[in-house]
Amino acid sequence: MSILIDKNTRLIVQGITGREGIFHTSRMLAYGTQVVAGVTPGKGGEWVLDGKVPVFDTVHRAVEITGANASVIFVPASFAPDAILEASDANVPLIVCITEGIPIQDMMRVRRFLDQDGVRLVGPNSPGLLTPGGCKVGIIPGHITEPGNVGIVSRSGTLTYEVLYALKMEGIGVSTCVGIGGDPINGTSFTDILGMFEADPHTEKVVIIGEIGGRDEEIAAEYISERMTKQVVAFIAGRTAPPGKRMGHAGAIVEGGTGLAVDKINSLEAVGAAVAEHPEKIPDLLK
Amino acid sequence: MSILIDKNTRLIVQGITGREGIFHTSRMLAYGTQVVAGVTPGKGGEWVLDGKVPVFDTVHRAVEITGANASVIFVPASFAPDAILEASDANVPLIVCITEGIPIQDMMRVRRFLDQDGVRLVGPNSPGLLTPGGCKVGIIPGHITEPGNVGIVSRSGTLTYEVLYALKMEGIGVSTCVGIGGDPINGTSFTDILGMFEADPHTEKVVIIGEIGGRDEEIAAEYISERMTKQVVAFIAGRTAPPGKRMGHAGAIVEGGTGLAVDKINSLEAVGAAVAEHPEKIPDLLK
Amino acid sequence: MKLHEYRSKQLFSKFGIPIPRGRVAMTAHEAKTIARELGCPVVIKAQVLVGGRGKAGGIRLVHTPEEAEEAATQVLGMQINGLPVRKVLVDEAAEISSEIYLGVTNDRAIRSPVMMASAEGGVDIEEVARTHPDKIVRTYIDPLLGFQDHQARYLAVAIELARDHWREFINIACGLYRAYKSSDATLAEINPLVITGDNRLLALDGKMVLDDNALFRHSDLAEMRDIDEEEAIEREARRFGLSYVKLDGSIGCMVNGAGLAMATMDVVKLFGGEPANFLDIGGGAGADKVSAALQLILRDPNVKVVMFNIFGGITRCDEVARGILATLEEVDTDLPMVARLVGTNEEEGRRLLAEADLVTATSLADAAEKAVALAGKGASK
Amino acid sequence: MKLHEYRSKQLFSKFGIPIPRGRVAMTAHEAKTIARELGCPVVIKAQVLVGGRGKAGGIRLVHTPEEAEEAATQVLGMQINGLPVRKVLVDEAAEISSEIYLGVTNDRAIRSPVMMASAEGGVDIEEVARTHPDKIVRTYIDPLLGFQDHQARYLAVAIELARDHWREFINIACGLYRAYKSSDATLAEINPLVITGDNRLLALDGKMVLDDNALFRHSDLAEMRDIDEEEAIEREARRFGLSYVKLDGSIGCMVNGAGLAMATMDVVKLFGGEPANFLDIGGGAGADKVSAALQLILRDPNVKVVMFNIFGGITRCDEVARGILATLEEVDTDLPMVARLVGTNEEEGRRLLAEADLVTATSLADAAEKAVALAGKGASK
Repeated sequence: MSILIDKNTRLIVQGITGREGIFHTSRMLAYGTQVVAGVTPGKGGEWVLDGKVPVFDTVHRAVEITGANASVIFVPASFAPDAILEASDANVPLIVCITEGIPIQDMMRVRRFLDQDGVRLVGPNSPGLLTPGGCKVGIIPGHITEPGNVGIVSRSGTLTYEVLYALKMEGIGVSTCVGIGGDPINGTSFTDILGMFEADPHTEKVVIIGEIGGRDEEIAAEYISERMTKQVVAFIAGRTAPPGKRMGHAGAIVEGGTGLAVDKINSLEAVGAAVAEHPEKIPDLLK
Repeated sequence: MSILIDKNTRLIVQGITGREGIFHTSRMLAYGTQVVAGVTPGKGGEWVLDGKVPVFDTVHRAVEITGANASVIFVPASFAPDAILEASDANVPLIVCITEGIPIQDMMRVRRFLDQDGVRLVGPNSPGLLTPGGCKVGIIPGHITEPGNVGIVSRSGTLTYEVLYALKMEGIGVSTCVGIGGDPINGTSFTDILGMFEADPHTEKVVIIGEIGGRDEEIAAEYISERMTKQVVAFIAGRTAPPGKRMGHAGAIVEGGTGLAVDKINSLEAVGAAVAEHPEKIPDLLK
Repeated sequence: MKLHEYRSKQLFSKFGIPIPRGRVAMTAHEAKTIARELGCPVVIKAQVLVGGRGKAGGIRLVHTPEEAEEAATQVLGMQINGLPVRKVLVDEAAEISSEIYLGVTNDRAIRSPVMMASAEGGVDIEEVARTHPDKIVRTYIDPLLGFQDHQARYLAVAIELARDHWREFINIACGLYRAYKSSDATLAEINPLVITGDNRLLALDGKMVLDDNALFRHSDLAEMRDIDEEEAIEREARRFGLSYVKLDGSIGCMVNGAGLAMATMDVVKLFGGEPANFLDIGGGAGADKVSAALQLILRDPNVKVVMFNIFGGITRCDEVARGILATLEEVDTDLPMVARLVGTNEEEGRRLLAEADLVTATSLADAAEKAVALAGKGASK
Repeated sequence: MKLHEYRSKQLFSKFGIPIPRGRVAMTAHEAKTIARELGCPVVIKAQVLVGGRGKAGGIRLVHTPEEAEEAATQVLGMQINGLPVRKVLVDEAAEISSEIYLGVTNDRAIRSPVMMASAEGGVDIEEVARTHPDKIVRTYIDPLLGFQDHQARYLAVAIELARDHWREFINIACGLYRAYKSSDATLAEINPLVITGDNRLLALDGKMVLDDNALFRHSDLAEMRDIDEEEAIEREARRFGLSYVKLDGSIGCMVNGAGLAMATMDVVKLFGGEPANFLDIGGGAGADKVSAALQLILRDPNVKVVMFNIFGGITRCDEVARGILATLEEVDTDLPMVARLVGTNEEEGRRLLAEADLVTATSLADAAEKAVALAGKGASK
């Protein structure tokens, strides 16, 4: 009924004692997620949330003691690359990074390293994942969606909630919602998730939520054309955005004319994926 | 009749216009190796050895024009890591590095990079490879061995020649001889080559030539015990070497009591590999 | 964050890249003094963070210190693409025999830095990229391994650079990569890299863009931010960690998340309105930040209505509500406001706002429709 | 190349690792002056590139400048494991509450650097490694990515370091890795890293070994080579790029290649002889180098016979022959010589040597047998 996370996910929270870490841990617990440990260097041995969750100094120790199989990261941007690498070093197979604002060169190095390492990173700058009724990893509000058969994958954060909420209003449920994050370099792409949804017997339709910049939506369109048998519906944010600030000649040369909403919409429509004109129209397209 | 190189090998020589490069290129050509190009930055467009071999400025260009599928490197140690990376970047599937004296941290980085890249590096500090009667890549003298069914793999340079010569004196021929190089960090290990010999229908017996230091021979012994069906004979140099200079506590802790000739000999004998007491006794053990 | 030409070139110089002798002047008199010191001819170059300086007349070749003063007087009085010129760079003039392009930037599709070179450098490089893409050669850089000498040689060969310049070119390319890496740049570009009349390579113009997210570890570079050139309102936004872009419409938008902010603008337009701004308050904004954001919106005289679209996740609706209420207590405004708050702590947020005189909306479409209606005819297409 | 304790610590200090205040003295008087400047108590530490200084009495704690002078006089007169003490380090004394071990070196099996730490640092660390290997914790470092903060935290947790020292420890571990990396070290070690009486971390002793192959890019470090401590003959060997180790036997060996040189020694011993040296002339040695090598062998008064075992590959037999002939013309010697030359250009080599009065051999065993016989009873076991 889901991809990546489910009732068996045993989660640790890196940065659990921070303001966001503790708040969202309580939300994840309330949703029913098995948060088995937190990690904050220097606070090992403490317990948080009325003794519900033990805190460890390192991910290694947390994994060793609790058998965790996923981690969610809430640490500040300057420490987040180290936190990702620490989780990878402790062989955590799924790492979800909520932190935004990580320097791009750091992420290029981290991503290159993880490519060799076989772990899956979702994010950074991701709202996390949600398998309604099963498991919530990250910050997606739990009550705005219900279990169902639509898979969601999005580069955006809050725009994703908007879509989940619109689906719920129309009685449409979700298998898993994955926020891959809006940063230029991230761990998981649209096509990675499309492949998982295609393989998941409980997902029948898929929604892609994209935005201007990069070529991920165009690459996803190619993938849809070549590999997807399930219905795909999309929304692309930024149709009316003014042209972004230029990155000098090199940026223009590398990106060429790519990144515009209209190109993404055309690519997706060309392969049969209906594109909604605003997010609250997605439910209509799924019917 | 061989592993890694044969009559179809199309070789480029990096550093062809240097003293060693040109000398050994002429030897390789004389042996019948298809040396299709040389590379020396700044000398592209020239021809060497009476117009037999064209010189290019980059490996990319040499591969593009000649369809080379192997490279041998004769450039000085300070430029050799770059030369290896250049060959890898040009997708040369077999890179043989003769150069000795490459800084160890450089080689750790290069090796780590190549691990992701799928190319095979033999060496550095390797005498190269020789498939008698078929192809010579590197500096192993061609006339000291004949075609046959014994595979040779060695960490040493000249000691290898000694063994080839001793075999020839006794009328024993060789399928392929591979010098993996004596440096602490190299591209190809004993076990890599043992696996190829085990799979090669024209190799019936294998000779390992090891020396003191490291644990490669012990690891090879494990491999022999688990995977090899063919007869393996060995020689280990350094039985009488005085204990080497110590590398501080850390070296002692990392290496432990390992690296002694006696341990290597015991490991090999324990898995049924006869160990010769001097190199010229190897032929007796193969009979 | 963009660096001025002179800052970029100073940084390049630290990494062994040859640049013309030169200095920056804030006044025409200074420019004259510098011209005298350097010896003429010199070039007077407007230092503004926009393109098109040359076409706007912001670059002048002069032959005497007096001419330098005169040219600097003119250039320092100019506005280029709306930006006033406050500094000129006075560089010794170089005789140019040919122009090369050399730049390094991030390729997000490949997830690596890429170094690019072309024998046809100069102001028309983007035109070259469009019409003769084969004349721009690229080499991708492994972000862990870094730029290698052989990659510089590959570029030198590919752009058919004369052999006697290879050594210089390799040093320049390696220096450019180190400048890019050590300053967490997203772009480091030399255009043109010229071959001079006396056959040397020289970085005549330079541009660097730094990763704003990495400035925390480059305090020396962060100090170079040219606040003169930022609109006061955008500077204020940055100070509060807000992402704000002023637009020409009448509907002030406050949204959390860039994607949702763009989608909100899209929907406003779809319903016939015009957004007054893009404003993303980011994730987890507290009441202070929300208050700062609202005050920014209210400062824009074109704004006829304010629309809040908050979908709480890491941001909590109650914090947003508190920020709005605090601002309304401080600031005297009659503007109508439409609020849509959903998600984390939405009940508490709505409860707090119930006291204030705000129009509430349930859906994004609903909010946009109401806002457009309230903006009335002011929000014409 | 090993660095002295004081050089290692100076280098560590550049990377932010706290070290005791201290200076090096070449004379006892200097030691007294330094002791007075630092304030007593101080520690007088022999600077020699061998272990076992402490047990040999080369480290003394003193309480007055006069005592410092006296102790320095004694230590500067010592020989430790055969090496004369020419310098002492005068360090402020630290009160030690516990001793940590911290070191980084290369693990050739893993092909990566490894950082190791133990709560049980001090002189017995190797004993700890043998008897309680679990008390030494390791973390492997990706050579492309480098050492990461989380790895330092892992070590701090694993050695049960008190939490208030973590920040210092992480800085020290990161600094140690940078010292190791930036100087192309094969070892960088702090032992002990002490927790002082006033609860600070302090690198009390340090050791670095540099990669000789990388010294070409570290001319500053290469200058630190302590030539006093090398035997003159080994220094000479290094100058010619020869690898020479003096031994106690009577059969001088010149071989090309380390493996073959070791095998040659093995065979000499197998036939009842004792090698006078290990000497590898390396690959591609020219006549000059061969000549230098032969002269080195001939300088050893114990040598009764010289044995050449050259198997040409990159080395050419004719060059070796030329080197031998050139030396024999210059140097007056009656010693018998056995030559075995096989491989690249062997015909030419043999032709050249035919004129000289050398015993020739066809196989290694043949050469060893002949050499042992010629060395006669002098080559007893």
